[in-house]
Amino acid sequence: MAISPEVLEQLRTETSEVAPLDLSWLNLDNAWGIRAKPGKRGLTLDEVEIGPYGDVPQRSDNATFRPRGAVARPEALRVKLPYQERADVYADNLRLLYEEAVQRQWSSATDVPWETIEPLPDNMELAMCQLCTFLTEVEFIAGDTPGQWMPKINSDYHEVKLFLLSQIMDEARHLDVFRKRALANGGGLLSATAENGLRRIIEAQDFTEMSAVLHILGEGFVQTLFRMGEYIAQNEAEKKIYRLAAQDESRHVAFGVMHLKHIVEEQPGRREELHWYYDQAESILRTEGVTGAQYTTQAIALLAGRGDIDKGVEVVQAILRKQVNEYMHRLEVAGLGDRRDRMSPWLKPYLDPPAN
Amino acid sequence: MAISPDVLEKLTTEEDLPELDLSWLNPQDGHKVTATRVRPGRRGLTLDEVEAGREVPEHSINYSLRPRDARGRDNVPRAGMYYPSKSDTWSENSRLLYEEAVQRQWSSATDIPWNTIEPLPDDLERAMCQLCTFLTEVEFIAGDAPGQWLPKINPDYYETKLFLLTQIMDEARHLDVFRKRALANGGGLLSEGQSGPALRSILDAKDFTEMSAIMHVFAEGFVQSLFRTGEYISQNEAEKTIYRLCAQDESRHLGFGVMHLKYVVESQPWRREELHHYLDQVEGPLSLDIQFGTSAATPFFDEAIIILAGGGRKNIDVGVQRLLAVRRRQINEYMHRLDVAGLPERRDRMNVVLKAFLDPPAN
Amino acid sequence: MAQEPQTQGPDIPEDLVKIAQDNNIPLDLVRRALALGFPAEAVKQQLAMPGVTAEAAEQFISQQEAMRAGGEVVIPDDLAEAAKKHDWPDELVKRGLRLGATAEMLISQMDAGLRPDQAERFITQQERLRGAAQPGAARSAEAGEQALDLSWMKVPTEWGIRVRPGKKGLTVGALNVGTYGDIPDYWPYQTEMPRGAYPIPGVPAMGYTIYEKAELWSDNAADLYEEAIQRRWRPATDIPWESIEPLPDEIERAMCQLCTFFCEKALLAGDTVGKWLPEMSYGYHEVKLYLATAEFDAARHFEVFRKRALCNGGGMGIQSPGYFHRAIIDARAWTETSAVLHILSNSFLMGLYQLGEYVAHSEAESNIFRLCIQDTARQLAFGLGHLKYFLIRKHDRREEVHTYFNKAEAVMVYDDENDNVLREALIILLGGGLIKEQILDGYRKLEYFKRRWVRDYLARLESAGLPERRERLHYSLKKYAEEPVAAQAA
Amino acid sequence: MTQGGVKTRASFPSTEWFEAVRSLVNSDEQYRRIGTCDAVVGVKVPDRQKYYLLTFEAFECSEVKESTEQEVDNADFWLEAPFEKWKELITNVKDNGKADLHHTLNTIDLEDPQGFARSRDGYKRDLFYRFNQSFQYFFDLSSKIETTFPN
Repeated sequence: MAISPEVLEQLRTETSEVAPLDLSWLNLDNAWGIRAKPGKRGLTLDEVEIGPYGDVPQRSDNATFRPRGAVARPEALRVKLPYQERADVYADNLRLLYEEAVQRQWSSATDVPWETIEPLPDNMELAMCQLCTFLTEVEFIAGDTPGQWMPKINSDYHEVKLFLLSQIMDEARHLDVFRKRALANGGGLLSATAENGLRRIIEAQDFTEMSAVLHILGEGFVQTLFRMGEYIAQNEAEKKIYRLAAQDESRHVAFGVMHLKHIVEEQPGRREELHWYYDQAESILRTEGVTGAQYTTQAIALLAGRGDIDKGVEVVQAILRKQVNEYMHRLEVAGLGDRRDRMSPWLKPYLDPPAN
Repeated sequence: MAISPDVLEKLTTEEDLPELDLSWLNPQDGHKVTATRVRPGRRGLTLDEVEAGREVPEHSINYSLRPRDARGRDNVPRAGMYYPSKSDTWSENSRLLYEEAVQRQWSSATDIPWNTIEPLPDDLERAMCQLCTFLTEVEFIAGDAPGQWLPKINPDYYETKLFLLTQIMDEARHLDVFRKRALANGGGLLSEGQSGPALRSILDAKDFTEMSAIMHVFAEGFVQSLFRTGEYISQNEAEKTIYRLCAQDESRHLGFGVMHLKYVVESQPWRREELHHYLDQVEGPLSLDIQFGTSAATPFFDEAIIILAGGGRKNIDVGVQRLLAVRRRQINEYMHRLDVAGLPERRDRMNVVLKAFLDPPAN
Repeated sequence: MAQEPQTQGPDIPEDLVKIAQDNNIPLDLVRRALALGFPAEAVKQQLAMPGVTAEAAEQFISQQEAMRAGGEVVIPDDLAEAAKKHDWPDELVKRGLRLGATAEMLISQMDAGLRPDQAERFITQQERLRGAAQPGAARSAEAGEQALDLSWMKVPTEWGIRVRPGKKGLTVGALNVGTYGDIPDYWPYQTEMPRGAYPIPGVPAMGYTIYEKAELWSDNAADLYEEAIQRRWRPATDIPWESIEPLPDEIERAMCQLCTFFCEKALLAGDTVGKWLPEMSYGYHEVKLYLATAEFDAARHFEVFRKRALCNGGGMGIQSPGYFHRAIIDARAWTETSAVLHILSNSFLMGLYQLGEYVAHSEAESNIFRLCIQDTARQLAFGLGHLKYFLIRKHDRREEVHTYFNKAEAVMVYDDENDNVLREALIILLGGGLIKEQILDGYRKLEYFKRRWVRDYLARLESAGLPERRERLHYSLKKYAEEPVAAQAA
Repeated sequence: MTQGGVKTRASFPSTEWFEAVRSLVNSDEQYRRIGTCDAVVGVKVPDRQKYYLLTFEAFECSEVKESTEQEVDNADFWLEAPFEKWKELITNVKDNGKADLHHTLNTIDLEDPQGFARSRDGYKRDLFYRFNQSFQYFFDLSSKIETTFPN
């Protein structure tokens, strides 16, 4: 409901003795009268971003904190040097993923049945603790990296910011749950990792590079690992931890894939550049192993073989195969199917022939 | 003389010779190496001469270090994020100022007649040392700030990068010359200054134009006026030379700032209010005036100037008058520069505390 | 030269006499103004203002004299009226007048919107400065001095140290005497305070991140700084540009390609060091000073190679693949940055500059490359000095240093493999043309020079205390680490 | 022949020859303008068993002296070439007024697989690069000397 001009005029004149009011902002008529209605999932972003608010501009030189749809103030200070093209940071499933993230939060304190953890044989406990140490480190980087990129995301593309903020929360929970598991059963933190692969993620100088390496390659591999973790878990608590973490990780992977697709479609000239990011990241996996370190690989083998290391190594190979194939599949979805031929010789042997 | 054929032949054989591509010798744009050569002019071979007739693009989507006019490759990883518009960082005089800076470098070790410094009365020596301590700090910030911005300046507007690189060099020399002066005559560094908050506002800038307006136009403008005053109140030839040379360097920085502001005002007129807002901030809430009710710089600074300008602690009155004259000059010159940059309305919008020093406009 | 009879009071400077005469102001008035303590500058400015009359000046000075003598301040009618309109209390107006403000000035400030509370702050400050807080109090010089704080005069820093210029003038290194020579291993101040000054409370942190000497120090920094300044050069005028003659197309293009490569390297060095400068605390200003000269080097290198590329009909070539750039941009610690940029990257740049000098076609080119060799050698010296300092103090981080080199060498090799354009340009320059024999000759020379680059790189690392790098060198570079004789034997 | 007390005729290699260049350098304003130069530079003519040490300090060449090979090995770096090569270098400088493009110190250094400038210390060897213009100028000034070469 707009305020009547008479009322405004009255306010302006009558109150002038107290302090002159401007009130011109009450007459902003850019999108007055738009009413968002909650849908089946409540009042979600998809329901709210309608009318002019839903138009995500292709380009925007908004260097302020002005939210999309707000009226610009000429004197507003520039606060950053943000990306100016939507394609640079956007994906089409952002709103959905963000709402999903908000709905599916969980608590490592109360949602994990910690009481189901029983004492394990020493080598099994040590192996689980090594895996948890590694995963805690992984989550450190996964949490820090999106934070770095926040100031570079244009305020007009707030969906990206929201999604990244939800990811930071997710990663905080992950690092805390793995630390809890490491300390919950008489074990503790074990050996640190070489971290070259992790550093590759935080070194990215471009948002798409970061997303390609973190979301698709890094988190993709971790997501597979979580699913295998569920399989090799020794008790209900561990099963639940890996299940919940894998679910969170899937959202991050989904953003990465859809963002890459967005880039491949909207900025086709960048294909070669994207391949280089993968060339480099894959070559680091060669030296460090998919699980980040030999120690961790051995730990997984121990866990997967229930103490039988030979059997465990087979499972590790199966995990690798799964990781590489799922990785390739995701790249295909994003439109980078030619990666199959260019993949690092170290990963390629794990690749199944393409489905016809 | 030549490398001995034996040595070379030991290294490789003809079979090792790689397949050469050589496509780059014939750029697809059909550009031929022409006989049009650029010859040095009166000032040598300057950037203006080699860039004559070449276009500087208004916008540039460049995420790599590709220099302007070089052919791009499609597989280059992005190296950083740069300002995309010429207006964001450009100044019409940057080539000129850069060349000038290269020509007019000096050495604080050998270009200052240090031997002319004679022992001074304690109060004067201490005042000079306090002023030098303050100036050293000021130059610290002025050297750090441009560095922050370099990775954000688009290589397509390399002139601005070059200019900022000379400024970093200039500021290094300034901080070192003031440190040298402080230690050269039995004094030394005295108290840390109180200008921290004001200096930090320069580092806090989030936009290049904001930084330039605050640092080049506002702060360095004030410092330049101060250097000229320093020359006036110097006790010997060494100090006179120091202040003269520093003021000369500072004038270049100012010149860049004023012309950058002008370029923004002319090419992005919608940013006028934003620009005023930056100046509002430094003149107002961020300046110590408002925060503490003290002067535009700091009491220590003021007192040092008072003593130097008065010729000792017995002549406080004269010193105060001269300090006020300095301040007045600073404010009037600041306003004059904004006039040149195309922001004459600043006269009416200037923070009242500064405005008190403003002379009426010349007609 | 005053024509009026001398009355009591200070002498009037000649130029002031002239201004007074030009404006028909009696010299006696000027003398009275000077006697009141107004500096000649201020009087000059006042007299030069438009519309100044002898009557107004007389009125103003009489009032000031009356005030100094303890007399009451009278507010002129127009000022009183304006004060009423703008709610300025009389007492405040009087304080303003007592400070020497004219009625016109006060009225114009009132009209400009100076609020009484703002004016009061300003006036209080001025009063404090003048030591005139007590209205009408007769002031002695001591009273004026008491009005100042002067605590800065009493801080307990070194006093009595005189640094004298030596053979190289007054150098930064020479300043490190007495306590100024104590360069602590950890710098505790987050502010702009210069080393050796006395800290005061309340100064905000400036956001530096490097406070440990081992993370940035090099013993040669102060000397390199002065050396860089003494050995500075000017591309516009120090290069005999007119010696550059038209070259065959392929030579010109190859040279331009090399220039394009150097331009990128210069941009990279400038950006990278620029990014790190604000991270380094000021306890170690010698390092920052030196790096400022390296920044200036970067500017000159970009400039001189762009000029060379554009001055002879060629122009810019093709950009480089940029992979190796990233190894430098991505570095996340200064020691890593310096090791990769100053030692690895610059060793190879040095090799290219030497090669450029070797193939120079003119005095101009020969000079350009020689001057760049000097600048780059300083950067190498800094990098080696820092690495040495770091390794001695951080035994546990030796492996980490190797990790940085492992990565950077690998990316450099990858970049090199992908940059066929630069390789071909070098082959053409070394061979002198496109004929098959020339290409073969160029190729062989390039292989020859690569050995030298690798040899020098390893010799440098050895001098910095990393001799085992020879064994750990990237496998693609290792083949160049063998001496030609050994290669022949193999 | 003398000029300002400087012998302008000297044989190479000899202390007199280096002393003559040193005098020329120290009275040359252009040399000062190149900048400070601090290094102890050795000269080796192995096939004549001749060794020299040149000391550069600030804006001057402060000392030249004949020396032993052992001492020269401890210089910051040394320039080493057989007599014939030295002769070629100095003759070229004399003929052109300064080294031509193919006889600059750097070029000679590059062409010798062992290098013209050598050192036991990779850091100190870089002084050859750091002060390259000064050393080049030093040898270029020898064009003002009548150099004789003993057989």
